[in-house]
Amino acid sequence: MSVQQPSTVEPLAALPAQTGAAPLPEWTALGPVLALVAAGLLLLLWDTVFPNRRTNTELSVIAAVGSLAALALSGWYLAAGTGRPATGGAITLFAEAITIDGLALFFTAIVASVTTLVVVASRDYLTDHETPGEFYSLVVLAAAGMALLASASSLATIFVALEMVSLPSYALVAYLKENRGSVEAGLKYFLVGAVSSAIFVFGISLVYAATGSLLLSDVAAAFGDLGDLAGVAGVGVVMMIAGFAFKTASVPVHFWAPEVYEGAPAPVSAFLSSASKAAGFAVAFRVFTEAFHLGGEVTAVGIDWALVFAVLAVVTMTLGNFAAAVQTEVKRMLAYSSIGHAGYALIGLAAISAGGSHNGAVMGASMAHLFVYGFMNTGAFLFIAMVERWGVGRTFEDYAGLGTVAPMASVAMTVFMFSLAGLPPFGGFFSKYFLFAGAVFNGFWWLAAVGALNSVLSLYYYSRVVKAIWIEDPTDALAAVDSRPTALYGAVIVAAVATVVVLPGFGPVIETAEAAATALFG
Amino acid sequence: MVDAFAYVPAIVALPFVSFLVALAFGKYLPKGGAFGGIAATAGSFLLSLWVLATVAAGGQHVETLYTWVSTDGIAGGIGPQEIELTFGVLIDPLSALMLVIVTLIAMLVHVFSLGYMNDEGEPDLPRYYAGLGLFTASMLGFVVADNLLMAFMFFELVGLCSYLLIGFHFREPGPPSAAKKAFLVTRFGDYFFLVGVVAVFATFGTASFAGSESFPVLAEHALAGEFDAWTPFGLEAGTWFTAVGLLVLGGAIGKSAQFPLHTWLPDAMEGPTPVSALIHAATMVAAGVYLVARMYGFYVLTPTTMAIIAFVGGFTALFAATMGLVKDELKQVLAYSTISQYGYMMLALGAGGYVAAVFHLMTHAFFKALLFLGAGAVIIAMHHEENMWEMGGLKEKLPVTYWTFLAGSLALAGIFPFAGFWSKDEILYEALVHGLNEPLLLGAWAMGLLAVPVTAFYTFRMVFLTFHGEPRTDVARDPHPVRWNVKGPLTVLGVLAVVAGTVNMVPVQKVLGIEGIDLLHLWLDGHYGGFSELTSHHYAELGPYSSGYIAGGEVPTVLIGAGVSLALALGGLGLAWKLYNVAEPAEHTAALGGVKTVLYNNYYQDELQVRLAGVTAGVASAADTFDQGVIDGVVNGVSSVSLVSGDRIRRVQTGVVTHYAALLTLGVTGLILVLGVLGGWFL
Amino acid sequence: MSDWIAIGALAVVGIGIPLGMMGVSALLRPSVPEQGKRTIYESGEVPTGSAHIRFNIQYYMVALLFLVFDIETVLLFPWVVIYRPALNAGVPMARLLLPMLAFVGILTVGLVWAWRNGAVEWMSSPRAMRRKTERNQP
Amino acid sequence: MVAPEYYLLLAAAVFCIGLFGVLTRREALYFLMSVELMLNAANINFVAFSAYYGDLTGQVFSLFVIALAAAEVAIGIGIILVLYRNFGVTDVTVPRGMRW
Repeated sequence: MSVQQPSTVEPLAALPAQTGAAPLPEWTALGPVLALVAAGLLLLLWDTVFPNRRTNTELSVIAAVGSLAALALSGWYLAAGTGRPATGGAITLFAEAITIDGLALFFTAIVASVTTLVVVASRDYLTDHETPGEFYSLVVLAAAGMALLASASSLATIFVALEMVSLPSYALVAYLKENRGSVEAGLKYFLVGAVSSAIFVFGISLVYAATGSLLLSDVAAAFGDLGDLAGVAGVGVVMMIAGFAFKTASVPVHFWAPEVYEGAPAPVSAFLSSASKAAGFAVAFRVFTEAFHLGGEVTAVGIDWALVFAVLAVVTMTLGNFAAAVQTEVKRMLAYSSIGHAGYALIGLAAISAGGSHNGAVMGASMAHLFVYGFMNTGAFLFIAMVERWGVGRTFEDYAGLGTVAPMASVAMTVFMFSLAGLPPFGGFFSKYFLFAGAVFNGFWWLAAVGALNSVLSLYYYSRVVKAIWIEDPTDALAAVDSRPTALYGAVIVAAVATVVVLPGFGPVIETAEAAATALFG
Repeated sequence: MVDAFAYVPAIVALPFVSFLVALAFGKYLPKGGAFGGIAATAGSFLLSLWVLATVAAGGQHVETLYTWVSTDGIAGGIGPQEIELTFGVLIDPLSALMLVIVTLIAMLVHVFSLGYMNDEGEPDLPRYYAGLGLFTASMLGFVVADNLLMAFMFFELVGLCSYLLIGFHFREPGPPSAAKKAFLVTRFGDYFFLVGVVAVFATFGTASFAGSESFPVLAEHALAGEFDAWTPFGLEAGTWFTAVGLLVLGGAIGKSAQFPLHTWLPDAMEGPTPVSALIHAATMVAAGVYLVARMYGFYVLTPTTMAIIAFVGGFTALFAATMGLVKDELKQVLAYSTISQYGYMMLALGAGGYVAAVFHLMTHAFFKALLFLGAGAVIIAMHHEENMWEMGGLKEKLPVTYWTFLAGSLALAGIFPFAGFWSKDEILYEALVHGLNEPLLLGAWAMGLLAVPVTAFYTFRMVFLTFHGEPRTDVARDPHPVRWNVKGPLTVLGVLAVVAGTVNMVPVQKVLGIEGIDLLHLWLDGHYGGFSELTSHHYAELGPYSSGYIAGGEVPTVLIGAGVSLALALGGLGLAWKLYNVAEPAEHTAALGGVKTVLYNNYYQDELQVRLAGVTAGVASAADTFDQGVIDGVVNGVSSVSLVSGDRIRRVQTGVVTHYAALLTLGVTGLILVLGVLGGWFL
Repeated sequence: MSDWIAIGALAVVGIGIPLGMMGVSALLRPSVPEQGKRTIYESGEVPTGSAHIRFNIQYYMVALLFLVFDIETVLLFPWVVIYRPALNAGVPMARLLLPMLAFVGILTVGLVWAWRNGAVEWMSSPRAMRRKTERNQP
Repeated sequence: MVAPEYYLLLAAAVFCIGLFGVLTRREALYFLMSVELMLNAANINFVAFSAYYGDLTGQVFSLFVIALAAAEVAIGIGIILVLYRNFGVTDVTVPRGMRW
């Protein structure tokens, strides 16, 4: 609840229009979030006015326009340097409950791009569905929650934003009400999510009990000297890790992920495994650097949290990759691979050493990896959405020979698989390369080595898909491939192009990410 | 004047365009896109010749074409200093020579493929020619790379293409698994390479091969104390450079099929024979050796790495040669000989014989391409029968193939004056003169020398079984004729296999004292054009070795070395002649063991032969067992352990949501307990 | 610790009284077990069927809409608390009202949407319809 | 004034009771109720330490938590409803079509 403080604010030099005549008012820094919220409400209004429309093209367009607006705004702000130290530092709103800086804008951009792909693809996935209006508004509002999560800098806003993401996600996963898989997934997601958000909020309450504030900056100040309450704060931090682990599908709260990604409608799986995961990492990055002294000289409550994350990262990536290697269904394989990638991204929190010179580089590389992952993983799940729509089947065998009937999409899928595995010509290679390199420079050889070994293993199961698509002989089931869903195709191709275009465009991405992450440690 | 170097990117781009064309329009083109590939590689070949001529006229070239990541100005950027990741080209004598070799072989393989693939009515030709184009383009990109990262990326592309081409006949059971094995085994090495690339960046902040800011030069300065290189854990610069060198060597060992990562290569024979020729002679396998030669200035700084390279090379040369003895299939014999010959090149590099290694790389490219294409011709003639025991007597039926194959075999066996003799002799000479002061190197030399008769033996066993004697099957009595597109490439390569040795007749020069006939030495020494830090005498100055001579001087050493290796080669040849150059070689061998009432001398000979055969067969089969059992066992074991443990891990996922809640609670509780104890929260 | 003695005493008394009453009555009363005493009290009617019946989903929808207003009230509460002091401190009225109006506005959008999509239309359940038609047929 | 440790203990006790319920109950509604207990354990902390520090944020936040808990239950019951329609039970351990 934030009544705005009568502002005694610094000059607004940090906003983009500084180059123009009049600077934008400060609240416009929230523009991307507001664009998503406005799109969500507009979707509801549209559905109110035309509740019985059978077509969902208009809804899809509204949602896409909203998310593209959010993407454009965040891109513009990023380009203009909003919230960077060079332009006056981070912009704080609502009594510091919200901070707009490079990190927030970067992750907002990831979320907005994934949302765009997902809503466009959903037009064909949900065609002839009865009530598509709620689907789109839930997706866009959840995206708004994710963008808010990336900018939240008070534990209160973090929890509210987290629930803003979770609650629509539960409904989205169980969206196919007649489909037992979808319902089962929704139930599991909801139950595990409810338990972990209860654990998370209890953790917040313990941190609050120890520090007396919910603002990250105050928490950081209080963590310097906790006295007897160090234990309380420590337990609280661990419980908060559980909450982040739930959002990012990391050990020990990853159990929901395989079932949910498998059972949910494929666009929702794409949305959750890319955008939701990225938002979870955004908030974890911010909380641990700003409040819990990760990478600082002070070790909060006597624990080197980086080491904790290192252990979690190793366990997460190993578990995800090993389990993915033995799956028979492509979607479930991708679900486990998503856990594996959460492990890679965790390196951004793990390979941090106190006062390390490359802390910003590692975390920035992790952010860049999440960026690339946003495209390649969303694309892969959308390909599966297309296959689901054709009704081809779910296992590797069912995918045999898809390359003969849908060559364009199969090329795109090949790009996604090789990029996910980290083969050189694609975006996934660079992000992984920078990530491992950063870890090495910060002295975490073993972490990079485990990551590299896992990548070797991952190549095995990703190449199974490629092999099935291109090399194996087509089966009769492919007769079902009768249509060319335009929007879905478009989204898959755009994602593939983005995965490849990241190759020459990787410079700006990694630079932005590293600058944003370095500012956190500054 | 038009600058040849401006067209260097076109050398790489032309095969790539042919790849795209074959991929997109191959279906509509005559011959499945073959002519496009031939035209593209011919164009590349001509351009390469022009580049070679320009270098010969005193040119050299290094240029950054594209910078895709620059950490300029970012606080806390990766690495000790600012890093730029770039694509560029480096043209010096080495890469110019390699360009010509690769494009020539690629062109000939394209032509040959007309006979091997098109005339035989193989399906999916566009895919085949697209693969060949991409393969060639990747290798050329690798050759001209001016930095290690770019080299790594094209190295990986080469691996990917080999996967696609080895698995070309994917509908049969063998090729896909062979392709997978090739890909996985080489990638295993590549991961070391990748870590090595990162380490090079970390240490020097650059990965360029050439220039005063290149990493070999910086390493040289670092060892001299003039440059402060970053090292982990405060290691000594020399120790750390050794580690980095070994990491990168991992990639080279994988690609060049050196022990213990050689297992993929024999399996890779499952690919179409022209592809085997391309892989073995000019592209994939050569990539490893070329990589070591390319960054030789770095390797010569670390004696340990050099010794390891030499020893691995010598061991591989002998080990693979013994295994070649017992193979029944034509291409299998050639596969093991390839491993063995690349072992020689590694031996040369490790022994400080930079020129010798490049020399052998060149001659081997010619004669091994010749042998593979010859084998391809035989296979066409034999209606895709590869077992040598089913052949015999093809000499009269396939004269062109026979004579060219014979030239290649003589070169492979190292018989004077064929190309292989000169290069192999120079390798052994370098290893010997440097090894006289280095016991380890001397051991490597001894293994290399022992491999000489073995090589000659299996080579001529192959020749005799295939071409001599009486035809053993109906097919061999009436082979399928081959056309110009097979004979043409064979003839070109046959001539090269005979004469290529003349570019570097060092022994002649040393013995007779004629100056200026060691063209390759002068070439690689920057005599015509090139970079001063990439010349052979610069490497020799940096290198850890000094020369020693036997029998009182250089000339006797040259003569003795050449004489011994020639004698050994002839010995091996002679043994093969005795055993297999008869009408019915199999029966002859079988009879030896059973006949008791023969003359004493004969008895003695036969006994020796049988015993020798028994011993070598034992060694060979033991090596084979090791190969199949241990190496493959480890690879298979690791993958099955992974899969089994993956299966265990997924069993945790019971599908019951309350179990998840319980596990989640356990996990968080465990974390709290462990961290609480560590952090002293509960005190 | 004196606070705790009082709390403890309260707890003892609070638990003791009902336990004591139950104990005393158990000691005093005669024990005559009888079937009629065990049945569910249904105002003298003989109970039929199970107590577990399915309710119409409409109840759930209404309850859910109630929840919207429930949340609204809870979240408006802090705003109400701060309204007067902020007004006295000279914050302009518009600035105080705007966040609240935006909040209520968003809720209204949701409510209108739910309304329009038929959440509050009291449709008869299929079962009730069937029963009705069965009853109407002779 | 009651010492703050006791609030922590009380909250921890309530939290553990809720957790126990989560781990042992198979009925979906009990599961939900147990989660509510866990959430309210956090609320106890917020309110208690809000008073302890004289800082209103905690109390306000506890209202937020209550509201969010209500919203969560609304979604949860909706999911349980479709669970019942598809599986005919409200036992959370029954749906196990996807595993491994």
